[in-house]
This record gives sequence, C-alpha cells and structure tokens, in this order.
Amino acid sequence: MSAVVFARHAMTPAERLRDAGWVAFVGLILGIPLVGLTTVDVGGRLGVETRFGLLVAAVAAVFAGRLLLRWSIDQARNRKLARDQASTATAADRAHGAQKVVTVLGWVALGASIALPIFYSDNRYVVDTATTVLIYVMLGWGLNVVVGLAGLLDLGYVAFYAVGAYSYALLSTQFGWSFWEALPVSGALAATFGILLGYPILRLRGDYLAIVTLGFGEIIRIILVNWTEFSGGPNGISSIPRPSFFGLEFTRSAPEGSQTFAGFFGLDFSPMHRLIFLYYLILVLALLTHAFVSRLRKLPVGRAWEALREDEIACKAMGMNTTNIKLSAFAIGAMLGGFAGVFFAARQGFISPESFVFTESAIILAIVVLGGMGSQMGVVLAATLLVLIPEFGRNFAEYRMLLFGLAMVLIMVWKPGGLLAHREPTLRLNPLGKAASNKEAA
Amino acid sequence: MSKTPTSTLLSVRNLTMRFGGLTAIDDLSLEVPAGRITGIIGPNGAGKTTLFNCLTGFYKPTTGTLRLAHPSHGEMRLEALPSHRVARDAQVVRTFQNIRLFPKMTVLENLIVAQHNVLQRASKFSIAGLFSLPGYRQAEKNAIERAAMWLERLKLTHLADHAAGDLPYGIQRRIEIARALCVDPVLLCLDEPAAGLNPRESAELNELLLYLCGELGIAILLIEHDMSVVMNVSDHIGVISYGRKIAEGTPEQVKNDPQVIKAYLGEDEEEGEAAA
Amino acid sequence: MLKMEGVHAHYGHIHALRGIDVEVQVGEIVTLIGANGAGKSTLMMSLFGNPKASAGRIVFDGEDITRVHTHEIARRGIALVPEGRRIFPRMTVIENLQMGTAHADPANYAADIARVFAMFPILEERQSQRAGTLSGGEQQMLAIGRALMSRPKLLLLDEPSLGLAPIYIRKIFQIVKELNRDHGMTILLVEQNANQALRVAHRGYVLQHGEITLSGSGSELLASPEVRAAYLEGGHA
Amino acid sequence: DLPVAIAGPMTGQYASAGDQIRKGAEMAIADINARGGVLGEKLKLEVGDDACDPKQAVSVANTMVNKGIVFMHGHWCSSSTIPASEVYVEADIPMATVSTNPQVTERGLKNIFRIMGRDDQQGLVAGSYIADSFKGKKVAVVDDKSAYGKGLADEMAKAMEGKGLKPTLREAITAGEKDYSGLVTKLKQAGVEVMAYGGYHTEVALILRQAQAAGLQLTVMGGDTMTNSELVTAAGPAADNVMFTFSPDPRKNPDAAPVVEKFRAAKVEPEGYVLYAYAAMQLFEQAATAAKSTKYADLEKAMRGGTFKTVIGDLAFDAKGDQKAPGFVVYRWQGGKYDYAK
Amino acid sequence: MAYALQQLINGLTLGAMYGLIAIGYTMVYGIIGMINFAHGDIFMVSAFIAVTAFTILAAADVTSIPLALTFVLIVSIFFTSAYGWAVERTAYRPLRGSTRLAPLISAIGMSIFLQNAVQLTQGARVKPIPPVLEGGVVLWDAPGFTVQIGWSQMLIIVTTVVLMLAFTWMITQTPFGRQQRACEQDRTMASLLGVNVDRTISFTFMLGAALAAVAGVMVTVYYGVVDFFIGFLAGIKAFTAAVLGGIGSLPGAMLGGLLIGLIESFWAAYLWAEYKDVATFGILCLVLMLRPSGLLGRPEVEKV
Ligand SMILES: Nc1ncnc2c1ncn2[C@@H]1O[C@H](COP(=O)(O)OP(=O)(O)OP(=O)(O)O)[C@@H](O)[C@H]1O
Ligand SMILES: Nc1ncnc2c1ncn2[C@@H]1O[C@H](COP(=O)(O)OP(=O)(O)OP(=O)(O)O)[C@@H](O)[C@H]1O
Ligand SMILES: CC(C)C[C@H](N)C(=O)O
Ligand SMILES: [Mg+2]
Ligand SMILES: [Mg+2]
Repeated sequence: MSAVVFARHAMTPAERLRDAGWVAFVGLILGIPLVGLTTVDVGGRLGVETRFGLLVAAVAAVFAGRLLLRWSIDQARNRKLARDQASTATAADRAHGAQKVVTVLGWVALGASIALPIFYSDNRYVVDTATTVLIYVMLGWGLNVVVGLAGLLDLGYVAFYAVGAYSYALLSTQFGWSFWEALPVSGALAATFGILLGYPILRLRGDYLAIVTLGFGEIIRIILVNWTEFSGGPNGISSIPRPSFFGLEFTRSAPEGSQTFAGFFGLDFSPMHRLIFLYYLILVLALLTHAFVSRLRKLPVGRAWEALREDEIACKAMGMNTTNIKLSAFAIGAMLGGFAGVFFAARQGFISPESFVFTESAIILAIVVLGGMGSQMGVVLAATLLVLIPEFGRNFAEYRMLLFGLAMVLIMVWKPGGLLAHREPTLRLNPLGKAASNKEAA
Repeated sequence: MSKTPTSTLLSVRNLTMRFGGLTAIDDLSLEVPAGRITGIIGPNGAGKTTLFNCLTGFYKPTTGTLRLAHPSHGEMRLEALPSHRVARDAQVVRTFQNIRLFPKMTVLENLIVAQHNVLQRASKFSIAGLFSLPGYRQAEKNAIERAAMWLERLKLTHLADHAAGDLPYGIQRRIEIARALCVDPVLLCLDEPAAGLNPRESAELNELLLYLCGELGIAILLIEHDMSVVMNVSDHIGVISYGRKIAEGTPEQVKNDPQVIKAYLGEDEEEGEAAA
Repeated sequence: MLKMEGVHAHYGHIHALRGIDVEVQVGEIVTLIGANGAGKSTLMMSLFGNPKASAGRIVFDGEDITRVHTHEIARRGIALVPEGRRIFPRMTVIENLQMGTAHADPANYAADIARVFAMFPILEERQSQRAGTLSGGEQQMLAIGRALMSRPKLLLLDEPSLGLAPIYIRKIFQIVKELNRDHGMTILLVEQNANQALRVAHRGYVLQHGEITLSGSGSELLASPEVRAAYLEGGHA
Repeated sequence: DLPVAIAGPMTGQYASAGDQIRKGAEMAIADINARGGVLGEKLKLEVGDDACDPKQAVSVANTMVNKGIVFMHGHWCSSSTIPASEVYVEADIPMATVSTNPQVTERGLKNIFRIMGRDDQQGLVAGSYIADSFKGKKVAVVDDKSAYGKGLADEMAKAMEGKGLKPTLREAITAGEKDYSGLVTKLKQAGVEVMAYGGYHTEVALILRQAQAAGLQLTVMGGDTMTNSELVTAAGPAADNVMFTFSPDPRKNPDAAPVVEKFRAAKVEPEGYVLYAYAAMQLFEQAATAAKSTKYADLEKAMRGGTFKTVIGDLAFDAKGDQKAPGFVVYRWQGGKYDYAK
Repeated sequence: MAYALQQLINGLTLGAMYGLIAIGYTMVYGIIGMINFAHGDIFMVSAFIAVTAFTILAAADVTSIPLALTFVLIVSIFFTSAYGWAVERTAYRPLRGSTRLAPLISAIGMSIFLQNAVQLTQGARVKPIPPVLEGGVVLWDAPGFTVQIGWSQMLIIVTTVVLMLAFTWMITQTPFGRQQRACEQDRTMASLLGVNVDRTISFTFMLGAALAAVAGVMVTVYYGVVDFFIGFLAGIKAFTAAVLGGIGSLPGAMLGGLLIGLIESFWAAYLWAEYKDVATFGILCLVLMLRPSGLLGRPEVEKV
C-alpha cells in the first residue's frame, strides 16, 4: 500500500504571470475610484484630482506582490506536503504532539509573563502594554465561555466589562470601597446583568442572539452616556482610586498614619512600582480566571456548555436543562468580564462610555475566534497579537488601523479554524501515550 | 419466548398531532408494557417519529394523554413535561432517526454528558467539582466506569477517545444507543437503530436489545424498518399508517395481517428475481 | 463509462481510499459492499472531486475528470443520492426537485416531475411542505427523486434504501432495475443490504479499509464464503 | 536629538483635527530646527494616535514616556487628555493641550498647561452673546452627548438662563448619524430660530443643510470646533448662519503673519488647531531656552512663571495651568471665511 | 398633526434608507448564512464613488439631473460591485467550510480595513456635494407649519420599494434565486447538483454591493455629505433592521428598516431623543421575544 501522492500541479511561469496580471487588473478597477481619483477642497467646493502615477505604482505593486505571494504559498504548500508524506505519525500521535506543544507554550508564556516586569522594570510602555494584553486575555477567557464553549454568539460583551468598571468606579468614589471589597461585588453585579440579559433571549439563535446582545451593549452604553447624575455622563468618572498593596499606597508621600509602598520597603519612590504591581495583579487575576475556566470545562457544566454548542436538541434528549446551562454560561462569562472591568477602572483611573463601544466587543470576539474557539491558549495568542499589532503599527502612523484590519483578515484566512484549533478532550479513557494497554483498567 | 404478563408502563390515549392542515397522528392509542420490547412499524410518513417527538416533549400534542407509570415516581404525564424533564425525571430516553451526537466531543465525552444530571448534582453547583472534593471525584469515577461498561458492551472501547463526528455512520448509531443508555432509561425509544447497519451488525443489535430488555428490564419502544430486527426481537408490534393504528399483535400476527402487507410490507414475500 | 485507477483520497490526515481500481461499463449496475467505514461513501464522493483524489485517475466517458470542478462533473451527467440525504431543508419539496434540474433541459421538466411523483406519490401530496419537516423516509424519496430529475447517465446511489419501509425498498430495487433496463442508465450502488444489492447488480466490488479486496459478478460474490461471512450472515434480508 | 511629541486623533472620526495638529507641529519643528533647535539640540517630532479613545490614549502616553519625550502637545479630546495626563505627570513630562473640558485642569495636576480656553468660559461667552443678541427669539440648546459637546451646551444654557433667556428646547443628538430631519422638524415646530450647539462641525453642517431643505432659517452658535473649514464645504452657503466662540483669531495676530504666509505657501490653511500646535512648540522652545534646561522641574517652573510670545498671542498660565487671558471672541462664518461677529 | 405628518415623512425616508441597506445585508445573508459586517463599509465606499462621480459631472457642466443620476448610478454600481466581488474573494471564500464565526471576524477586519483605506486615500475630511435634487411638494400648508416631502425623499422611498420587489421576485421565483438559497443551505450538495457555487456566491455579493451602491448614491443625493465613517452606524442600523424583519427575508428587511425609521423619528419627536436607540433596541428585543425569527422571518422549525 503505497501512499503515492500527486505533487501539486505546479504553475508554469506563464500561468503565474497571467494570474498576477488578473489580480493587478482587479487592483486597477478597485484602485481607480479610490486611488486614481480623489476629491479635494478647492475654495469651498470639491474638485477632482487625479493621481494616476500613484495608481500605476499601486497596480505594479499589486502585480509584484501577487507573484511573490503565489510563489511563496506554493513553496510552503509543497514543503508541507512533503513533510506530511514523510511523517508516519498517526492521528493520535499528532493530537498528542499538538497538545504537548500547547502545554509547553503555556509554560513558556507563564514564565515569560512572570519574568517580564523584572527585565523591563523601568520600561513603562512594555509593562503597561503587557497589562493591556492581560486585560484582553482575561476578557477573551470570559467571552470564550459564552462563545467558544457554549456557542452563544455574544456581540455585546463589553456591557459586562462596563458594568464591572462602573461598579468599581462608583463604589470607590461614592462609598469609598476598596478594590478588594468592590471586586467580588462588581463581579456579582455583572453576573446578575448576564442573567438579566440571558433570560429573555434564551430562545433566540445565532444571529438573532447576536443582534440582541449587540443592542444590549449599546443600551448600557447609551444609559451611561445620558444618565449624567449616575454615571457622570460623557464626562465619565475620573480620579478613581488605585488599588493599594495590602494598604500600602503607591504614592510619593502617604497621608498621616499610613505608609507608602516605597517607604515600607525602603525603596526610592518610583511610579513604576504601581505599574508593576498592577501588572502582577492582573496576571494573578488572569491566572485565576484560567484555572477557573479550565477546571469548569472539565466539570459537568463545562461539558454541558460544549454539548449545547454541538447540539441543543440532543442535550434536551439527555435530560439537560438547557435554560440553566445557557444562563450559567452568560452569568460566568459576564462575571469574568466584570472582573476585567474592575481592574480596567482601577488601572485607568478614569472611565467614560467611550471605552465601552461596540468595536471593543468586536475585538474581544475576534480574540476568541482568532484564537480558536474554546481554546484557552489560543486566546492568549490572539490577544497578544491583536494588542501588539496596533502597537507596532504606531510606527506606521496613519497606516496603523489599516494594517490592523488587514491582519485580522489575513490571520483568519491563514488559519480559518483559529490559531490553535485543536480541541483537547476533557477526559480520556485511554490516556495518551499509554495507548490501549489499560483497556482492562476501565 | 413466552413471558409473563407485565404491567403497562406507558399508555398513549387518543393522541392527535396536527401540523397546520396535516394530521400526522390521528387519535392513536397504544399500550407499552414494562420490561418488553414493543415494535412500531408503518409506512414512511406514518407518524412514528412524530409519536416519539410527542412522547419526549419535543412536540406538544394537539390532544391526547401520555401516561407513564414510573416504577419509582408513580404516574407521570409526559405531555405536560418539557423535553429535558422527560429524560431526567421520567427517564424516557430516545435516539434520533438522524443521528444527533455531539460531533466534536469524543465518544467517551458523549457518554459522560449523558450523565450530566447525576454529575451536576454531585458537583454541588460546581463548588465540589472546582475543588475536586471526594464526593465529586467518586461520582466522576462512577460515571466513567458506567460509560466504559457500555462502551465495552457495544464494542466501542477502542474508539472512546475519537471525536464522535468523524466515525462511520454505523458506529455513530451504536454510540447514540450507548449514550442513551447512560441516561439510565426506564423506557428507551429507539428510532430506526438498525438503519445503516449491515446484516451482521443488525444481528448484534438484536442481541443487545434482548439483553437490555431481558437482563436489565429496560422497556424498549422500537421504530424500525428492518424486519430482521423488529420481527425477531419485538414482543409486540403496533402498526401505524397515516397516523392511525391499523394493526397490533405479535410479530407473527402482524406479519400476516393483510392490511399490513398491503400498506407496509408489500405484496410478494419472495426475494425477487435474481439479477440477469 | 467510468474508470478509477489507483485512486487515493484523504480527509485531512485520514487516508480513506488507498488505491482504488473500479470500472463501470455503460449499462451496468455495479454494487459496492463493505463494512462501516470501509470508504464506500468516500469513493462516491471522490468521483465528484470532494474530496479530490490525492493520487490516481478518474475517467468518465473517456475524459479525465480527476481535476474537474465538482459542479462540472455533475453537469456531465452524474447524479448522486448522497449519504444522509442532504435535501435542502428550508426549501419546499418541489423546489428541491427543481434543484435537481439545475443543468437539465427545461423541456423535460414536466415529464420528469410527473415520473418522480408517480414513483413516490407522497411527494406530490407534500410538494409545498418544507423538506426539512418531511419524515426520514420521505426525505430519502425526495433525495432519490431529485437525483432522477436530471436524467443522469450515471446514477450513484449511496444506501438508497436507508430509512425506507420494506414496501419502498422493494420499489427502489425495482426502480433501479427498470432505470437500467428501460433507460439504459448506468448505476453504481452502495447498500448495507448486500444480499439484495448483489442480486440486482451485474457486478460487485468488496471494499475494505479503503482498498478493493474482491470483485466479481453479483452471483459470484453472493456465493463467496468470505462475503457471506463478512456481510451476509445474520440477516434474513 | 530632543524628542517632543504630539498626540491626538490621527485616525478615526476626528482624524481631520489630528491632521491639523500634525501639520502645525511639523512646521513649527522645521522652523525651530532651522533656527538651530533648542539648547543646541534639534527637535524630533513623535506622533501619537489615540483615535480619541481613552484606552489608546494611555497607551500612547506610555509609548511617549518610553521614547523619553521632554514635552507633549496633546491630547485633543478631553476624554483622552484626562487619563493620559496621569501618565505624563508621573513621568514628569510637561504638556500643553487644547482640550477644553474644565476637568483637564481641575484635578490639580502640575504638568498641564492649557493653551486654549475652557468650556465654561466659552460657554459663558457664547451664552451671554445669545442672550444679548437674540432677545425674545426662541433658542434651542442641542448637544451631541460627547464630553465636550454636552459640557459646552450646559454652560451655554446656564449663561443664557443667567441672563434671563430660557431655552425653548433642550435636545441631544447622536454624533455620526446622517439624518437630523427629526430634530429639524422639532425645531421648526417649536419656532426656534437660534440653536446653541455643543459638538462638532460635521453635525452642524448636516443640520443646516436639512434645515434649509425643510425651509427653516436657523442661526447656530457653536464652540471652538466650528473653526474647521469643513463646515463651509459641507454646509455650503448655509454656513453663513454659524457663529462660534474661539480665542482671538491667531491668523489676525500680526506677529503670526509670516507663519501664516508660510503655511499658505505650503498649501495648508492655518485654521483651527494648526497654529495652536505651532504655538505649543514655540512655548516649549521659549520655556526651555529660558530655563536653560529641559528637565521637568525647570520647564514647569519656567512655563508657570513666564509669558511667551507665540503665534496665538502671548501665553501665560495661572496656578491650575489654565491660560491667563483666554479671551473668547464670537466669530461668524461669512463667505467661506470666519471673522469676528459684529 | 402637521408635525406628526412631517415626522412620519422623515421616519419613512430614514426607514427606507435603512431598508435599502438592509436588503443588501439580508441578501448576502441568504447565501453565506452570516452577517456581512463589511456591508456598511461597502456602502460607504459607494458613497465616495458617487461623490467623485458627481464632482466630475459638475466639472463637466452636466446639468440634466436624470442624466447625472443615471451616470452616477452606473459608475457607482460598477465599481462597488467590483469591491463586493473582491471582498468576497479575499475575505470570505477562503473561509468556506470553517466555523460560522470565521467570516464574521474577517468581515470585521475588512470593515476596519476599508474604513481606513478610504480615509487614507480620500482623506479624513467630509465630502460634500451641492444639493442635487432640490425642492419637493408641499403636502399641507397648515398654519404655522408646512408639511413637505422632498423629491429626493420620494426617490428614496420609491427606489427601495421597487428594488425590494424586484429582488424578492428574483430570489423566490427564479432558478438563480433557488440556487442561491441552495448554496446557503448545503453548498456541497448544491455543487453535486451542478451549481457553480463560487460563481453564485460571487454574483450574489456583487448584487449585494450593487444594492449598497444604490443606497450610497441615495445618501449622497439626499444628505449631500459623506465621510469615511458613515458605514458604521448605517451598517449597525441596517443590520438591526434586517434582523427585526427576519434575516433572509427581503420584505422583512424593508419592513424592519421602515419600522426602525419610524420608531426613531417618533420617539425623538415626542419623547427623549437621547434614548431613541434604546427604544429601537428595546423594541427589537420585545419583537424577538415574541417572534424569535423576526417579523417576517419564517420560524425555524427543526424536525428531529
Ligand atoms: N414539524 C412538522 N411540520 C410539518 N409536517 C410534519 C412535521 N413533522 C412531521 N411532519 C409530517 O408528519 C408526517 C409524519 O412524519 P414522521 O416523521 O412521524 O413519519 P415516520 O413515521 O417517522 O416516517 P419515516 O419512517 O419515514 O421516518 C410526515 O408526513 C411529515 O411530513
Ligand atoms: N468528513 C470526514 N472527516 C474525517 N473522516 C471522515 C469523514 N468522512 C469519512 N471519514 C472517514 O473515512 C473513512 C471512510 O468513511 P466512509 O464514510 O466512506 O465509509 P462507508 O464505507 O461509507 O461507511 P458507512 O457504511 O458507515 O456509510 C472512515 O474511517 C471515516 O471515519
Ligand atoms: C475641540 C477640541 C479641542 C476637543 C474638545 N474641545 C475637547 O476637549 O474634547
Ligand atoms: Mg421517522
Ligand atoms: Mg457511507
């Protein structure tokens, strides 16, 4: 039984040129109205300006780019094919291998994230960006419960993030609650909102659910914008207290009767202390979230979520109360979003409705899907990418968001199942590696 | 096979199910005895699957009652229960004519999900589960053992860790039965379990059904077009056509009923001319 | 009419067909038998390039169709009753049948639809019902009817009797014979009910783990002890 | 090189403002470097894009801190300036901003210098002007629910009421929409002739166009955002009904004439924030020169203490960091140009 | 009374506008089974194309309004369809057969990309054109308040209704429409029946884009001002309209659009303008709670 496999049909140079020519032609058509022509303001009226030079250059670039792209894709495919043929790995081995890679990756990521502030202890930007990444990781993990595991498309996740953030902001500025007091309460509040939203729309499916959740997110935002007495309206809430280190403030000088962090440990005051503390704080929160969600996934609820995603009708036939399962997914997802919100408010010190717009929901959703639905490590990867791409993009100034959008499309097209699409079973009868040897044991 | 008479487990009374102008089940009455296999046959579109759907809470019958004499909970009215409670409380569990597994989950996971309610209770709102307390650990172990037992019994052990959706059709059928068994049914409703099985596999299925009913005392309601299955295992067969019961009796009686032959089995029993 | 030479096919990393050689002559009924997961359905689908053969050659009507697009293969006159029926659930019965004529001569439409309705009267009764709400057997009939609407030269039937009442199973086999005899239609048939399938078929192939292990005329295979042991025993067909 | 930075919405809905800031700053830096830089060092401009998103603003602030900038001009949106300033203050970076929300300087941060007036000031000027000039007419107060727009509109309403003119209507719209015919109809029904508006020019243009189509003659009083000439292009002749408050026109500043010429020669109309960005860089140049240092403490002291001659006039700051003599003036668009209203 | 009538006209126009975009949404939905988030941005691109075309015409001193409109429509439909085609080809086709959410994400990416591409190539400033279709008819000269309807408003309403009818006919009655629906329900099976799935999908995207192009021209004519951001809100509103009416149903999309237009306009007219979106989404939720598949969407009965 030989596994003779066709070499992929190799393109002749003429075919390559024709292909690139065709793409360039499309580029030309698309380019005429936007690149070739533009309207400019001449004395209070519009006039048309042509930029055919630019258009020609763009088309030429498309032509060359396509040639190069096609060629490198073909190369990569052939290499992959050769590799596949050469390898004799079975599906189980491969799954095992993938699992191992993910595990190793996880530990490396953990190590790196613990060590990061040590190596960058005076680099504000790095620590702060890493904090942002972790916030998104946490949001991603929260939404992963709803979308990735339970398969409920939620386009308004930012609402819970907002509930968490505003609860902390109000509890701390109005009632003087500390971060640690407000955290659980805000989480619980967000979970309550999750149930409130979830309950009436349990019957909805797919895109209907999507639009209602989107609407819910908008409703929350609009209320925050308009109910000035409550939320500060568009001005938001500023001067939100920062969390302290077991009562030690991260300030240059402490009020009477208390100590500062720097003073207590005999360090020179540096604003970096607080940044690093915040970083570790979110790292701990994120790790707790991870442990929590990973564990839940292996519990009856978690499996029920996944089953619900796969086939709701079969779930009912197995005696599962799908209402409760959906609500639990909404509630837990919302709670995690709420925690992230609390942290966000505490770190930012200022929140306003502008931070809780639909685009934010879209990005969190993109993190979940790009990561590979249901994959915890995938979320980490995707969150890192989606936060870092626009950051690196800062060097390209106005091309920044253009590149961001393009990257989203390209990653999705490159890995349609997400970056880490492999699903690891929640339990195995025959643990990997040991193969079928312990068949009897069961 | 002479069995002692047993009590009625399920009694269907004057069941009618209409879809707009179409009457899929028309004033149907039927008794399902405990601990027996009851076959349901009838032409395509007769309303067999619809009967299952009414029984298991997926459709709300237009009229009629479905009384279940549950061995431990007493009488239950199935038509008033939502589908998940039919399975959970009344322990009436079904399989589907178009297989409905959880395709991305492994075979073992499919079987564990079926034990959701037991495990969920043991996990105490997930608290016991989160901290992996002994009570929960034990429950989980039991669940796995139970699943493993059924996998073994249905010769699926070697596939336990495969994604269910990638497996061949015939195997998926068996998984679906195993999954239903994990719910611990009092009444097991099988919708064409032999479809897609070859004769040898059908024969194995027969054995399994007899074991379930004979050894474990699970009552089975069986819809099947494969006569080698229904006629061999059923204690009693009901024949439905256009939503009405047209005949009832032992396999022998049904097989020779002229109405059944006309509507369902077809006129000539011989095997047809050999191919040229 | 159809020739597969050394065809391999993969689903991702699963090697489902491992060098298949199958030939179907014009006017023949050929049956494929094999256990669950042997690759019967895959073989039929790979004729349509779905999955594409990763090696080997498929020739239909003297033309190499290995690399041809699925829809173009269909337009050359091959029709399939697929595993799992695959009717369009949110279209009505009549629309489903019309889908079968996507590339057929509209002049034949009335006659074809009449023929299908004559074969399966229940479809006529249900013609404006959404196909997704049909009973299992009705859906199977619809799938068969849809395939016949295009008057194919080669008809592929993947377990056509699945979910049908005995009276209809009989009818299906009869239809198969009639189509073959009266319309000269070439038919490739997969059936779990190997007994009956081998009876109507001129020739048969036995498929095991993606490979052809045995072939011969219908009666030869019926008599073969290996086949009996593996596929026929236990049933009373 | 000495890195200095600007930050604002270079992309997104308000990108045209970011563009103005960039053009102004680039020209300023080029001019300063042509003069030999600051304290012998050439200035290097860093540009941060916050898209008016507070979260991105913080991120930009951190990047800038890392790049070791010694001075920041920005951000533009108050909602970005407020959180970003907390980063700058910790990192000891002085900043000059055009954000007008009172909160910007009310939080007691030492590093902020506002080279523009405050919304409460411009609201007062605008509101009083309305109350004085449109006695007996029906006035509606409308805002776009942005921090800036609502704040300004509230201040205008307060000032009007203070002078005994009660607004007939108090409305809000959603920025970014295109259809304001509902609002226009409502104004028409109520017989409103003057609309005091807090928000951006793009919406005003649409409202005016739709008012005209509906046969409603509307005079608009807006704030600093109305300086954008997009208003004229977009609203057409109806723009002549727009009045707004802004600091005295820097283009009229005789000292600014050469710079204005230069901008025009480079095909940039020095409207809106262009000259402010230019002035911010001048502020830094002069403060650093005076302090003979680019250290925060020295710069801060120099800025707080000194008076600086810039293209937007003389700048001096009070204890909070607000400009001492912001002096808002009411302008009116006329035939594609704006000028002091009579 | 006159006031209410005028608000009704405003609401209908706005609703027709939403409806027009929503028809495109729903049509594309009917074939990929997924909301095409970039549709709003395709619409925005078309509006820019229309502005450029109008400006060229103005420079060429074309004064005949019907001639100008025809020219702009043709140009805009041509180029916008090309965009629709290209977006499908690059961002959706490679994702066939993966999870349903994958195209949603690449659509969001595409939407960000298009927005910024237009901003970069055409500038961040708003693009106005002088009023094209001025004037209208006075319906009622009530004391102190004249009710009028503009020519452009009539044009929008009529166009929407006509296009809705035409496309509904196409989808429900023609073989092409049938093939489209087949592609949505089971692409593999459609191709097994000889349907060229790729071409059908591409063509549907071009039709969807053409609808967006018509909407883009209408917006340009009616409001006279476009900017690179208009796709976003319009997209979300139209998406809401499509869902409210029942996704996949063209009459539903129009009905949904009209309803949203009317809710917005009357809510803002008599209640609190600032909460009009809350009203819209609130009513959407209510409707969906009562009819989970929208107003005209067919309830999804799944036979088990
Ligand atoms: N949801 C529904 N809406 C409309 N008609 C339905 C619905 N469900 C079932 N039917 C119709 O009711 C009749 C009975 O269907 P059912 O599925 O019960 O048949 P069945 O006896 O199981 O047939 P088969 O042996 O072919 O599976 C069929 O004609 C079917 O078309
Ligand atoms: N979509 C798929 N993805 C992955 N593996 C598949 C897929 N379809 C089939 N397979 C695998 O390919 C092999 C051949 O399957 P195929 O469906 O062709 O068998 P079959 O002979 O038709 O079986 P059956 O009698 O159950 O219909 C099996 O091992 C099956 O698990
Ligand atoms: C007009 C701009 C400077 C922005 C506005 N004043 C604000 O502070 O947000
Ligand atoms: Mg059935
Ligand atoms: Mg098969």
